[in-house]
Amino acid sequence: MSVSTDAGRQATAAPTAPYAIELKGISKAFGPVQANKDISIQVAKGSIHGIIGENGAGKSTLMSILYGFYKADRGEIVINGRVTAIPDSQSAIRAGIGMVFQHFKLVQNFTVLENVILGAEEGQMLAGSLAKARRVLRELAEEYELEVDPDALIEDLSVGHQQRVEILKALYRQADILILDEPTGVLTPAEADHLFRILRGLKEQGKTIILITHKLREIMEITDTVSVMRRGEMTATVKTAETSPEQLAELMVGRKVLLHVAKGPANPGATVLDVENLRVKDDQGVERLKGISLKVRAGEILGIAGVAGNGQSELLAVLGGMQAGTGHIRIKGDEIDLTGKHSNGQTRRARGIAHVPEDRQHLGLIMDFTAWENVAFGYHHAPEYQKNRLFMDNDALRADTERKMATFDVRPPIPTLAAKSFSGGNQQKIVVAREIERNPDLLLVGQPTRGVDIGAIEFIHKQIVALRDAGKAILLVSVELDEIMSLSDRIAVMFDGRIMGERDPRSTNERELGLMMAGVTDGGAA
Amino acid sequence: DLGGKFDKSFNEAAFNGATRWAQETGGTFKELEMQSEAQREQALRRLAESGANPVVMTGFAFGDVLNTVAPDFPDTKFAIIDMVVEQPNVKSVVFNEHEGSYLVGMMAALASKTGTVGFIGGMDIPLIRKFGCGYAQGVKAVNPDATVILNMTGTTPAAWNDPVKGAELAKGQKAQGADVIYAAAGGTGVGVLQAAADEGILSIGVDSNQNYLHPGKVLTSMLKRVDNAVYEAFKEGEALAPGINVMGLANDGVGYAMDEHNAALVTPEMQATVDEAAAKIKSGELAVHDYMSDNTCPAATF
Amino acid sequence: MDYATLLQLLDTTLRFATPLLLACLAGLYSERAGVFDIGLEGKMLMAAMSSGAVAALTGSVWLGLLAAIGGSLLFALVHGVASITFRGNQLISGVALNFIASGITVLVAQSLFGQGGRTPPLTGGARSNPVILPFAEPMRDVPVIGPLYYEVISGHSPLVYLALLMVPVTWWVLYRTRFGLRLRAVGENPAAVDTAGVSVRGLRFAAVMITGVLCGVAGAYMATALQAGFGREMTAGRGYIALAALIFAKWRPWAALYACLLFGFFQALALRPDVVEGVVGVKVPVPALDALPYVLTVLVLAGFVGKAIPPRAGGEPYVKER
Amino acid sequence: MTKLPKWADVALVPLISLMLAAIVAAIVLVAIGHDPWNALKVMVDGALGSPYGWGYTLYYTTSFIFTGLAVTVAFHASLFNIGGEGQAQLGGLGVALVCLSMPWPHWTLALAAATLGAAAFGAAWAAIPAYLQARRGSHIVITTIMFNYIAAALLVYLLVDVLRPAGQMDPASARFPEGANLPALNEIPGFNLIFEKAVPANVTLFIALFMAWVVWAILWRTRLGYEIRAFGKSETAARYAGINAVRITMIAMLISGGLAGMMSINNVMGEAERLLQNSSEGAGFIGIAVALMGRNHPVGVVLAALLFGFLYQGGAELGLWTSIPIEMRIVVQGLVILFTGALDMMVRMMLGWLFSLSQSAESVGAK
Ligand SMILES: Nc1ncnc2c1ncn2[C@@H]1O[C@H](COP(=O)(O)OP(=O)(O)OP(=O)(O)O)[C@@H](O)[C@H]1O
Ligand SMILES: Nc1ncnc2c1ncn2[C@@H]1O[C@H](COP(=O)(O)OP(=O)(O)OP(=O)(O)O)[C@@H](O)[C@H]1O
Ligand SMILES: [Mg+2]
Ligand SMILES: [Mg+2]
Repeated sequence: MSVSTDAGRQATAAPTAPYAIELKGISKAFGPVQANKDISIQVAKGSIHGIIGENGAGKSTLMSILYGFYKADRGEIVINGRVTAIPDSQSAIRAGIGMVFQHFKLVQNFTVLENVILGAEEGQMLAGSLAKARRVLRELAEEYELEVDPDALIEDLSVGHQQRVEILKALYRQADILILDEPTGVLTPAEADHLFRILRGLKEQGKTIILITHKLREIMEITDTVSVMRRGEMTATVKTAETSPEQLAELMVGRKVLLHVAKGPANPGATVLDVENLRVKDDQGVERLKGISLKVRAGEILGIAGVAGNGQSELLAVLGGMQAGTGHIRIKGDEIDLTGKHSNGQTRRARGIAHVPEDRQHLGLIMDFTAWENVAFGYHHAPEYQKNRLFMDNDALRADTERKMATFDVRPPIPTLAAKSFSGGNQQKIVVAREIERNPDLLLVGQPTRGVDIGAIEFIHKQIVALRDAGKAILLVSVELDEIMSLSDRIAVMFDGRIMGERDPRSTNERELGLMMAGVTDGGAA
Repeated sequence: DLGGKFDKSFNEAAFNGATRWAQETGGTFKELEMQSEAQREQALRRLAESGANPVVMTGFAFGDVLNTVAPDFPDTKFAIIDMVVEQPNVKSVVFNEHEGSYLVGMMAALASKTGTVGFIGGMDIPLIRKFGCGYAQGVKAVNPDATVILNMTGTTPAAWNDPVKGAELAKGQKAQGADVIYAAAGGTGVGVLQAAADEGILSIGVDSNQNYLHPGKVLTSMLKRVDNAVYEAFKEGEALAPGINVMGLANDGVGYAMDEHNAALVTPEMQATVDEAAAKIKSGELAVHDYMSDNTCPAATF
Repeated sequence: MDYATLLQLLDTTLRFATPLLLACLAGLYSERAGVFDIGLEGKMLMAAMSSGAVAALTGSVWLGLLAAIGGSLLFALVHGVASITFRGNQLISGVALNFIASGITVLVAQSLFGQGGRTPPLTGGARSNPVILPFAEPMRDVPVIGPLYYEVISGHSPLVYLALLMVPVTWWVLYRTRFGLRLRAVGENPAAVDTAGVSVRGLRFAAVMITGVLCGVAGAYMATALQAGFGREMTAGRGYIALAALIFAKWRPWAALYACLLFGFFQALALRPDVVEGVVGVKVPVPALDALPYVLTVLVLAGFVGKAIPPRAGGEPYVKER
Repeated sequence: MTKLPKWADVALVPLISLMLAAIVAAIVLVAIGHDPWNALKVMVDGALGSPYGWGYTLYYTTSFIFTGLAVTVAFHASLFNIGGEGQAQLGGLGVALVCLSMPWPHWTLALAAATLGAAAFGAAWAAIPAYLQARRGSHIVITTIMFNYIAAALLVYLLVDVLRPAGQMDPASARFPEGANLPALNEIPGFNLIFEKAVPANVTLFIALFMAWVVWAILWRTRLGYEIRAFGKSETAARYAGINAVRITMIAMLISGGLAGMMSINNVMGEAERLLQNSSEGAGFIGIAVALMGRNHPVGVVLAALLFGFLYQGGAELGLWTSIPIEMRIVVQGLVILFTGALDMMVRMMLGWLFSLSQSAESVGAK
């Protein structure tokens, strides 16, 4: 089996059909972060090309460059054989490129029609454009099952329908290259299937489609070729027909030595966390958790696997007291409030729950605060940080911070440095140190090693296992399968706000989990 | 006062007095204009501080402040207009505005065709009611069943400098039939006179001679010789005699203005009638009621 | 209260509502485009001074109007540069410009005319004189509507009718033209406009400039029509009342008209406590009438009188992100 | 845009902004035909050239410290309190009611009570907008502006119809009893050696300085201050840490309003010794400039307040000794707010550009 960029070329090369898109040596850096490194791909006309990669791999950045939303530092773009400069979205549209962003770009209180014509109006007056759009939309609807009420307000539409509007926007601008960035991340399986029918229809009409996703199932289901990205680099491009989910997973995660955390067998004790029929609605009133029930016992790590956006974040938020919910949560047997003024981060911490949040930059740390101020974050009421009833004891705090920085090998070990001046990995170490050092009964951990280098990953994993061995309960949420596999004592897979099933890491494999994560239940779900 | 130096009226009169003195004697003077109530004390102290002597201030609002400042500068002489301040080094100058207002009131009644005349005061205080009351008495003296519409611009010093309000009040009074309007409102009066001119009715100026502002449209002006008072004060200089100084018709402290701008409006007969009354007042034969004496007015209700 | 008094009140109301309306519509453009502007007051003041000065110097009200627009545009430009180009704090920029205006107007007027920060009284062609609408005279004697037409509707400065005209115009521009669609979009979700290939900056600057023009007219009206000349602080907080009216009107043109008429009516009432007393029977302190618009606005903001939801992207400088 | 070193951000940015403001102001002066240099001399002489001048400069400084601190505290909770003016005037009402309530035996008692009254009334006036912001999401900037006007109207009513003693013409309260008069600097042993003549600066100055320390202590030494700053930096992170948004918003605004109100013990009790209309004279707004200029740090605020005290006394002197209108100081104030508050990004860009230039120059030199 060939794993090379050539594979991609042979797959689709034909004199009659030049590539719809060719990217040559694209590079893009955001300050210290190299989001794209010398990336080249070719996409044949009338094909569906998939791009997969971990969070932060650089997929969206690459596509944003293709759409003229960002400017590449280096590299050139070739559209239909012609070198095309794409300084802004306007020229991308002119080049026949349409994009459906990860986060929709719709005006909430506008009608579908208004959103569709925005920026593509004919003439100064609206009347004409609206009439035309209404007509065109009707045609498109018939052609590709893209039916939406043209006069509905966006805010009244379901996410799936909003996405259709985005697609319609592109088609209305006669796009023949369509980019979709994680389109199914927000869709229910049914909606996703509908989307794929639409995409196939478009493909038949000779449109070229680039599909960004995390979900292997989708890649296998509808792409012709697929490229894999890792840490800003394009690691491979293969024909879908010639590959397998396992191989793709491997390419995604990289052939790096599967971190083998030295960890003995767990000896679970009494139940610490007992969640029963937990439900959560978001601001839009959409149910994000649909009746979660799970138990975590002392001295064990329960790993929650799942594709981003299937309710893991909400689960952590509720357990951490950041979001209200309904149902029951018991800590060591006694009930805790899920709503009201007694349901917040402070009361949770008082109950011995520590929380390493998924997003260290926006939740776990105040980037403008110094390291020592951040070490008190959430624990600023802790008695050992108080000088007297009035004042905090900043000296004690700084001393404590130095100690923690030493034990967790934070570099540079300077308590007075602003959090934003530490590297991602070291920022994460600060958060982990703060939470683990509280020696909690239950530790909630979200994406503990996202965007963190290998050394730091290993260290953080060690700390988590150590805490387990100290007889504490740990709930680990991660989108990185190998992390789940290597750390967890039990694995629960979440999909669409539900627990799909539970597995023993020793008796399961990435493939089985991957299928469960994709919502493909196998009856055997616990 | 807050009306501002160029209110074409009260403060401008004072300013002119000072200028006249400066021109005649070649002396120099500093003038300070208040932007806000709270500044008065600083301004006063600063002038005294800078060795200015005498310090003349116009407007009752200085009264309270002067009471506290004067003792701190025993060697400095102060003169205050429109207010009585009993301090050894203060000369208080007050005017019999009711007498002057009485005369222009008569003039208004004589000129009015509708039998309705208006009065627009600045800030609603006894002093201004004193104007209005004298005016009303004058009107009634000529035409007992004439109606006098009385409006005040406001209750704060801002009322001295609100031409917009003045204009709207004038328009309102015209709508109610007034065809002569007397404005005793400092800078606000500018708006009144303007509106009256726009609406084609007559107006009466105050303090300074404002006839020239809209020639042929300002019936006359109630002269309040603030300029003389200031002039005198400066002239006396350091030797300023403390005490209360009342300026009325008798000593030409008040009066009404005749010039080429309103000659066409005032017939000799009208002038004769008014002058006759003036003479009576001087001789004490006719006493015009002073509102401030008992805060009541026989001819009008505020 | 008799009919004549009512007419007189309405007449005053219309005069007082005009500057509010112009400023309010001005703010509407800017804020609908997502640029908050509490600097309406300053722009009006600047415009009033410019028009007063130029009209006094040239004797032409129309040159005065141009000057007013110019002066106001200058401030609008600074606001645009600060809040659009340099993504500064729109509110602080507005506050700053209001202070600068309140000071600089006096400085300039004083240095030009030396009359304590006033411009000399305007007369004749230097003023925006009232126009008598057609049929006003003949209709005058028609009962009820005749006087209404003659006293209230007719006999105002052309700028009054311009202001009234601007309401349907604004509505039309906002809801019937391409520019309006994009304007509303950029105030709700600039990213949508950006990804549609339209310049967010361009749109916002255009909106801010329109705001400048309308504030200019408002100021010119103050100095050449409502009053005959400029006086220090002559706008007397009207810019803020207009802001209040804008919120009260929930950023909609027609509602803005009603809000401004209402607030203008309050101002007219404040002139006639006697009338108010006659109607309600008790003596209402004038300050209470003065405060009414502000109190109402707070109630609206608090959502007690229907919730006022500002344009979603309002106040935030636009930064590209996905 | 390169990242600036801390010292540049803290010290250089405000100084450059101030310079820009000064340059523009100078241009304005030249444009209206005055000599900026001479103007500056007049200001320096009048504000700093004599004990008398200092007496007024420090008097204004005192007021501005209070209002500057008020804005600062709100800013740290990312709340923009434009309502200082109204809160200060209400504070004045509090002072007046306390002072007039009884013939005070000694000024210390009166001062203590009046301070409480001022703070309470100021805080109360800030409480409503704060509540509306916290609970109903009403934009606090707009509501505080509205409350400034409502406060002004309320005071006119009270001064005209309620507090004005019979027979007095101007709208003001009665004079405060002797026992409520605060000692001015010229009446304080030690200081009276410098200030022989009566000056308005009074003991309140020391309260202001003390409050500056208190604010610093609250913000950087207490749990409350920690929560305020954390909330101001990131609301979402604050939620993660279990910080109650409503509580913080309320408390921060109450402190802010209280401080704004307390300025009234300086001007109402310490100087005018009666309540006048518009007693705060715009000091509430100057607080914005002072806070921006002082980088929202009490030390910076005190320095900036001194700067504006100088500006105000100097401006008054301009109005007195030159033909430059007193409004000049308002222009400068506006310019400072503009450059420090709205165009700060521009200043930073300029500086960042300069720094990158110098750096590249060095690296070139190194090779
Ligand atoms: N506007 C930006 N400013 C700074 N860094 C950025 C920006 N956008 C992306 N990055 C960084 O560039 C890298 C690639 O981000 P990108 O969003 O392209 O990854 P991705 O593959 O789309 O991730 P995901 O699967 O989560 O969407 C990440 O490290 C991200 O933090
Ligand atoms: N915003 C910032 N301000 C100042 N310095 C920064 C900033 N971001 C990163 N740095 C510094 O630049 C260096 C590289 O940052 P970066 O986050 O890319 O590190 P990294 O390679 O991702 O390391 P890690 O794997 O630990 O995250 C770090 O040492 C950090 O100290
Ligand atoms: Mg992405
Ligand atoms: Mg990193």
